[in-house]
Amino acid sequence: MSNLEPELQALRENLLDMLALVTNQLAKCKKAISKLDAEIALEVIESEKRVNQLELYIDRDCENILALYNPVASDLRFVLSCLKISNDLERIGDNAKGFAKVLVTNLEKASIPFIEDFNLIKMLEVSISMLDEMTEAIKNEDTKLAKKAFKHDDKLDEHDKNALLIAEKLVKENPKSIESILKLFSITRRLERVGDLTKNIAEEIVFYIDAKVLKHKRNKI
Amino acid sequence: MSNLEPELQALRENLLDMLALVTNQLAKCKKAISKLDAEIALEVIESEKRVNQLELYIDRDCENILALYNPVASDLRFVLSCLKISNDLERIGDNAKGFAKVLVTNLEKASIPFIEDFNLIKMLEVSISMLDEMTEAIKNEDTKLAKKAFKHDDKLDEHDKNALLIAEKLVKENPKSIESILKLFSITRRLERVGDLTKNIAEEIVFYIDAKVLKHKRNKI
Amino acid sequence: MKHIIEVTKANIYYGTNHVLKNISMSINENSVTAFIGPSGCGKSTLLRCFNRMNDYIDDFIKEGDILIEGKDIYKKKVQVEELRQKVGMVFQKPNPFPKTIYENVAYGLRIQGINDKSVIDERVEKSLNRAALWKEVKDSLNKSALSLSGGQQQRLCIARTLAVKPSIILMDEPASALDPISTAKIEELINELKEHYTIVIVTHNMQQAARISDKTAFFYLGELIEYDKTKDLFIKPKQKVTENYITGRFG
Amino acid sequence: MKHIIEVTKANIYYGTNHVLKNISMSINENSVTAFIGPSGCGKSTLLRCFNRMNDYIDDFIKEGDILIEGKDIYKKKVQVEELRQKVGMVFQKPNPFPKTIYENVAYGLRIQGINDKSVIDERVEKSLNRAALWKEVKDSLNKSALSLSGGQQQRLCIARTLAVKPSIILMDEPASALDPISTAKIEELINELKEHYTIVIVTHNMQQAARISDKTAFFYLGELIEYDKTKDLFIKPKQKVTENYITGRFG
Amino acid sequence: MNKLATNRLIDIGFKYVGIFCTLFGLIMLAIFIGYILFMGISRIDWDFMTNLPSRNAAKAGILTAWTVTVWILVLTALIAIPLGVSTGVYLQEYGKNNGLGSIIEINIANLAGVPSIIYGLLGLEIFVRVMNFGGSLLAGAFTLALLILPIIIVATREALKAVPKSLREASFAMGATKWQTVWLQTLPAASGGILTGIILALSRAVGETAPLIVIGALAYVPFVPKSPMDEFTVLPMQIFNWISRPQHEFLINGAAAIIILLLITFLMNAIAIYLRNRWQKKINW
Amino acid sequence: MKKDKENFIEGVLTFSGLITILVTLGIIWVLFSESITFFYEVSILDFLTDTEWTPLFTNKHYGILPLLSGTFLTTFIAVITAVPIGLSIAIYLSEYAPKGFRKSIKPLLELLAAVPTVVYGFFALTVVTPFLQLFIPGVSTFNSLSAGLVMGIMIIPMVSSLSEDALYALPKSLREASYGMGATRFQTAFKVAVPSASSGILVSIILAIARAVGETMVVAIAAGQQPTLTLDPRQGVETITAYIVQVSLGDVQHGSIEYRTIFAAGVTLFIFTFALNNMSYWIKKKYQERYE
Ligand SMILES: Nc1ncnc2c1ncn2[C@@H]1O[C@H](COP(=O)(O)OP(=O)(O)OP(=O)(O)O)[C@@H](O)[C@H]1O
Ligand SMILES: Nc1ncnc2c1ncn2[C@@H]1O[C@H](COP(=O)(O)OP(=O)(O)OP(=O)(O)O)[C@@H](O)[C@H]1O
Ligand SMILES: [Mg+2]
Ligand SMILES: [Mg+2]
Ligand SMILES: O=P([O-])([O-])[O-]
Repeated sequence: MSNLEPELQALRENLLDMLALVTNQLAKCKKAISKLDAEIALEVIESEKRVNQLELYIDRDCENILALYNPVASDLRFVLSCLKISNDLERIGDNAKGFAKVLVTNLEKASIPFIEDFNLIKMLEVSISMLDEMTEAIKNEDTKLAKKAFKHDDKLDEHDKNALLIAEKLVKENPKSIESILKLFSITRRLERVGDLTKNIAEEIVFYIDAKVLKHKRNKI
Repeated sequence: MSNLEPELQALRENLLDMLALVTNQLAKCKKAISKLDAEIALEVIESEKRVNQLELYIDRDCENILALYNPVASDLRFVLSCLKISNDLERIGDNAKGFAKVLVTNLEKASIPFIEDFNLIKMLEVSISMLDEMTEAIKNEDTKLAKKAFKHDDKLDEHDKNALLIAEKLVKENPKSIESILKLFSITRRLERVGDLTKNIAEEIVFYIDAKVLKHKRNKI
Repeated sequence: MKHIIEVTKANIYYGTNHVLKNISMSINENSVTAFIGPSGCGKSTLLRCFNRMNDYIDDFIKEGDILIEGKDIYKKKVQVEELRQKVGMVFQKPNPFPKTIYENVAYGLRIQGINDKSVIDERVEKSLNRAALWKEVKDSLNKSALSLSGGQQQRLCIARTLAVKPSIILMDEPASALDPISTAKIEELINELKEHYTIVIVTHNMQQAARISDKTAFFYLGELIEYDKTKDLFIKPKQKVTENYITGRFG
Repeated sequence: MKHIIEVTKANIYYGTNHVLKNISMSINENSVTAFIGPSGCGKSTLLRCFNRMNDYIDDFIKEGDILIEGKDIYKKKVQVEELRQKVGMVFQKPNPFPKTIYENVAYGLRIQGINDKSVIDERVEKSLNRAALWKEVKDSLNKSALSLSGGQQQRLCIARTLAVKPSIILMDEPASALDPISTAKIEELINELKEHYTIVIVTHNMQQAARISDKTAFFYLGELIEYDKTKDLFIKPKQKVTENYITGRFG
Repeated sequence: MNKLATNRLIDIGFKYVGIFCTLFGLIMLAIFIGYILFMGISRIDWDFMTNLPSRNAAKAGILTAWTVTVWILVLTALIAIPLGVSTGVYLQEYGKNNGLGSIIEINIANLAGVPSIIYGLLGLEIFVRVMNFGGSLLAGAFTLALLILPIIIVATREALKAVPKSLREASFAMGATKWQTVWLQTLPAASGGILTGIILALSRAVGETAPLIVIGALAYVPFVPKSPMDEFTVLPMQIFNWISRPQHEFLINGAAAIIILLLITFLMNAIAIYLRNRWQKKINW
Repeated sequence: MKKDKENFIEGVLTFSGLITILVTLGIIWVLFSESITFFYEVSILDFLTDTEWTPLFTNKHYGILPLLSGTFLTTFIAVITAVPIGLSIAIYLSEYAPKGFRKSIKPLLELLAAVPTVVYGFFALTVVTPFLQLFIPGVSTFNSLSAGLVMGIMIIPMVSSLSEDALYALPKSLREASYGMGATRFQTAFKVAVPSASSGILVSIILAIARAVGETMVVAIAAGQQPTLTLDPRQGVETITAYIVQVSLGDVQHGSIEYRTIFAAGVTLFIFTFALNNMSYWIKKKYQERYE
C-alpha cells in the first residue's frame, strides 16, 4: 500500500495541471474574443491536444491504480472522481476549442457589439471563476467552495436561455450579419455546457470528499 | 471472486437496459419530429429521469465492484468502460431531452420543410442505428461492429457542418420563422453530439474487449 | 431481518488483560458477517465466545450478555455440547479427523448416539453435497480424509459441521492456509451457504471480507469501532481509524 | 536496463518430476520482479536456483543456464558461499537466529571472518537503518531477536541479509505469515530497497505482486506463461490462462 | 577469499569426523554381536532351550529363564499399561494446568531418572517384605512395572502431545464431550506412539537385572514356576549367574543365552521402530 | 448424566496419577526410614569422611567415599567417551547426512542402548579388558577403565539421539537462513544449530551422566567389588550400585546393619540422580517454549 500514496499524489497533480490548462484555455478565449484576436484563438485550439493527452494520462493512472492497488474508501472515491473530472475537463476543453474555432473563422469587426449582446465575456468570466473555485476546492479539500458552482451555473443558464431571443432580435436587426450572429449563437450554448460540466466537477469533488452523491439530485446543499 | 461474476452480469444488464432506453428516446424523438407530436416529445423528457436513475445505479454498481472485488484485466476494463459508457449514455439522453424540449415548445406546422432541410430525420436515423450497433457489439463482444461507429459519425459531422449554411439560407428566405429555424439549428448540434458520444462508446467497447485505447487517436482501425 | 446473535455490553478478560471492551452488536440471520481488524484486537476471542470454545481457558472472564436465538448461552444450565452443535465452527487450518471421509462427516452424529446407518448415509451425502464436495469424493468415501488436498479438507470440515445441522457457522480465517484457487472455492461455498446459515467469519484479508460479507465489523484494540454494511464500510467508512485501516495507512 | 539474472532454457527436475519446463527469462537490475502462479507451479524452485539453495536436495537436476551478472552460477568452480553472499534470501516465516538483534545482523560478517568491532558496529547500524528497523531497536540491540514482533523479525531478517552487501535479494512469500500492517511495512521497505538492490519475490498474493513489482512472471504447471510489466499483466494480459488466473476464474 | 577456502576445508573435515564417529558406534555393536555369536551360537540347540538349569554346564538350559521372562512380561504389562496410559492421559488432557498436574509431572520426570537399582530397593521393602510376596515372580513383576511406568507415561504424553490441538478443537466444536474427544480422537491418533512406547518399555523390562537381584530373585531355579508366588529367575539373571562363574563352559552358556536375550530385545525394538515410523508418517498432517 | 460419566472418568484418571506420587513417596520413605536407623548407628560425619568401606568385614568402616570415587571414576570415563562421539554423531546426522541415511542409522544406533546391561558387562569383562591388557600394562581383571569405556559406548545413543532430536527439532528455516547468508555447514552447525539447541544438548548430557551414575550391571561385572579410594583407572573399584548388588547376592539378615548399608548407599545414589534429573527437567522446561 506504500506505493499508493505517491501514485495518488501524481494523479492529483496531473488533475490540477489539467484543470489549470483548461482554465487557461477559457482565459485565452476571453482574451481572444475581447480583442477578436485569431492568434490567441489558435493557441487555444492548439492546446486542446495537450488536454487530450492529460486526459489519457489520468485515465491510465486511474486504471493502474485500480488494477494494482485496489484502493478503497476515500482513495477509491478520489480515483473515480478523477476519472470523471478529467472527462469533464476534456469536454470543457472541447468546448473551448469549438469556441475558439468560431473566433478563427473570419469574424468581422462588426460583430463586436453582438458579443456584448450575447453577454459572452460575462459568461466566460463566470466560467473561469467557477473553474478557479474548483482548483481551490480540490487543493483544500473544501466542499463548501465546490458547492458554490451550483449557484454560478444558474447564472450561465440564465444567459443561455436568453440567447435564442437575443439571436432572433439580432438577426432581424442585422440581416447582413446573419452568419456571425448564428456562429455566436451557437457558441453561447457551449458556454452553457461549460457551466454544466463544471457543476459536474463540483459534484465529483463533493462525492470524493464527503462521500455524498449529488448527481441528479435536486437539492444539492 | 465467486461473487464477482453475478455482479458483473447485473452491471452488464443495467448497461444494456440503459442503452435500450436511450435508443428508445431517440426513436421517440424521430417519431415526435416526423409527426410534430408534442405528446411523444413529452414522453422523452419524462424518461430522462429513468436514464439518470440508471446512470446512478451503474455508477454505484461500478463503485461497489471496484471497492469490494478488486477486478483486474478484462473485468476491470469492463467496469471502467461501463462507468464511461453510462456517462456517455446519460449525455445522449440529455441531448435527446434537449431535442424533445424544442419539439414541445409550440413549433409551427410551417417548420416541417425546415426539418427536411436540416436533414434531422436522417441524422436521427443514423444515430439510432449507431446505438443499435453498440448494443449488438456489447452483446456479442464484437469490436468490428463497434468500430463501424467511426464511419457513421463522419456522416453526422457532415450534416452538422452544413447546418450553419442551411440556417443562414433559411433565415434569409423565411424571415417570419426565424425562431423556429434557430431552434432547429440549435438541435442539429445536439445530434452531432449524439454521434460523438456514440463514437466514445465505441471506443470504450474496443478498450474493454481488445484492451486498446482509441480515444484521441487519429487512426481508429 | 432477524437478529440471531445479540451481544450486549460484553467485556472479555484473559486474567487482567482486557481483550474486548464493551462490545454490543447484533448479527443478522442468514447473512455473512465479517470481523476484521489488526492482529490481537480480539476478533477470534469474540468469535469463540459464540460457541463457548473459550471455556477451557482458565483465566477467561466474561461480562455482559451473549444471546443466541434469544437465549443467554452463558447461563449455568446451558449444555455446551448442545450449543456447539447449533453453533458450528471451522478453523484456520483444515483439521479433518484422521479417519475416512465418511467417518469425518458422521462423527457429529455418532457422538450424539445416532448409529442408524441409513440415517447417517443420507446425512453424509447431503452434507457433502451442500459443501460442494460430494462430486469429488463420492467414490472414495472410505479413503482417509488426510489424502484430500488442503482445499478439499477445508470443505470436508465444513461438511462435517453441516452434518449436525447447525444454524450458525463460525469461521476463523478459514482460507488463510489455502492457495487462491481453493480460497475462491471456499468463498463461493460461503456465498451459497448463507441462504440457510448464519455465517460469522474472521479474516485478515480485507479483500476477502469485502468480497464475501454482507456486513463487516472492524475491531481495534478490543473495541468495536465500526459495524456496517460491507459496501458502506469499504466505500464510505464513518470512522477515521476504519478508513486508515482499510486504506492501509496505519500505525 | 541491465539484465542481472539471465535464465536460458532451464529445465529443473526433482528425480523424475519435471518441475520447471524450458524457462528463459531476464531479470532487470534494481527492480522488483514478482513470481506468481498456483501452488506447486515451481516458483520457489526457480527462486532457489538463483542462490543454489536447492544444492542439498539429493535428486535435484538442473539443465540449461542460469547466469548472474553474466556468470554461470552452476559452474564447478563457483563458490556457493560467495554466491549466497551476493544473492541474499528472505524466507516465508521470519527466521531470526536465537541470538541478540546485534548478533543476527553481525552473523554474515562473522562467518566471513570479520571481527573488527567498529566495522561490524557500523555495518549493523547501516543495515538496520536501511531495513527501517534502527529506530525501533537501537536501544535494545542486545535483546534477543525472538522478542521482536513478527513484522520486526522479518525486517531484521532483511537487515541481516543487507549486512553482507548483496546485489540481489530473493524473497519467498516474505509477508505471508504477517498481519496486514506488518505486510504494508515490508512492502514499503521493498519499494525503498529496489533503488539499490534487485529484488525477486515469490508471492501468493496477487494484489501484493500488483502493488510492489515492476515486472511480473506468471508460472503455471512449470511453464513460464507470461512475463511482462506488472501494469500490463494486470490490465491487459496476453494469455487467456493468465487472465483466468488473475481474475480468479480458474480450474 | 582465503578464509572461505579454510572454512570449506573445515567443513569437509568435520564431515569425516562425523562419519567416523557414527561408524565407530556401529562397529562396536558389530564386533560385539559377532563375538557373542562366535562364542555362543554353537551352544544353541533344542536342548538348551528346553533344559532346566543345572550345575553341569553342558546340561544346563534356559527353560526356566525364558518362560519366566514371558510370564514377567505379561504380568508387568498388565500392571503398567493401564496405569501408565491413564496417567499419561490425565497429565496431557486433564491436569495440564492445575496444581496436581504439575506436581505429578515433576514427579514423573524424577521417577524416570531414578536408577533401576533403587526400584529394586523399593520392591525389596514394599513387595517382598511389607506385602510379603517374598522373592516371588509377582514381586518381580510389580517392581519392573513400577520401573517402566514412567517410560510408558512419558511416551503416552509425548504421543498425545504430538496430536495437534486442532484435532481436539475440531471435536469439541462438533459438540463432543472431553472424554468423547479423548476416546474417539486423541487416543486413537496417539495410539501408534503409545504402542511404541509400551513395547520399548517392555523391552527394557526384559533386560533388567539389578532390581531383580535386589529383591532376591534366585539365579538357580531348577523348575518352571507354576504360580506368580513362586520363586523365579529370568534370562538376564541366568546370564549374570553364568558369566560370574570361573568355568569357561558357563561363559559359553552365557553367550548362548545372550544371543537369545538379544534376539528378544532386538525383535521388540524392531517392532517398535516399525510402528513408530508408520505412526509418524500418519501423524504428519 | 453425561456430566456424571465425565466426572467419574476424570476421577479414575486422577487416581492413577496419584499412584505415581505414591511410588515416589514409597521410594523416599523406604530409603530414608531404613537409612535413619542406619545413621543411628553410624554418624553421618563418619559416613561422609571415612575413607574405608568395609561393612561386610569384621573391622567395619562405613566411609562412603570409596564407593563415590568408584562411581565417579567410571562415570567420568563413560562421559568423556560418550559426549564427543555422541555429539559428533548428532551433528553429522542432523547437518550433513543425507535424509535416508539418517533415518536408517538412528534406530541402529539406538540398538546400542537397547542391549541389556548385563550383556555389556559380559562384553567389558570378556572382550574389552583382555584387549586393554594388550596395550596398557597393569590393567587388572576388574578395572574401571574397561567398565567406563563400555558404559560410554552404551550411553552414546543417549547423547546422540537426544541431541540429534534437539538439533532436528530446530526449524529448517533457521538453517536455511544461515546457508542463505553464505555460511558453510560447519559454520551453520556450530554457530547457529548447536547454540540454538544448546539446552536440549545439555539435557542429553546430564541425562547420560545420571544414567552412568545409576548404572549397575556393567560395573558390577567388570569394575570389580573392591571399594578402594583410587583414581587409577586400571584398578578395580566398587561403585554404589555394585555394592548394593554385592550385598543383595549375599545372605544378609533383614534388619541387620549390613542390610541397612544398602539403603544408606541407595540414599546417596538417589540424591545424586535426583539432583541431576531435576537440573535437566528445569533446563528443558525453561527452554521448551522457545520455538513454539
Ligand atoms: N488463551 C489466551 N490466553 C491469554 N491471552 C490470550 C489468549 N488468547 C488470546 N489472548 C490475547 O487476547 C488478545 C486477543 O486475541 P485474539 O486471538 O482474539 O486476537 P485476534 O484479533 O483474533 O488476532 P489474530 O488476528 O492474530 O488472530 C490478544 O492480545 C492475545 O494475546
Ligand atoms: N525438495 C523437493 N523434493 C521433491 N519435489 C519437490 C521438492 N520441493 C518441491 N518439489 C515439487 O516441485 C514442484 C514445485 O515446487 P515449488 O515449491 O517450486 O512450487 P511453488 O510454486 O513454490 O509452490 P508454492 O506456492 O506452494 O510454494 C511441486 O510439485 C513440489 O511438489
Ligand atoms: Mg484470530
Ligand atoms: Mg513456494
Ligand atoms: O459533451 P457534451 O455533453 O458537453 O455535449
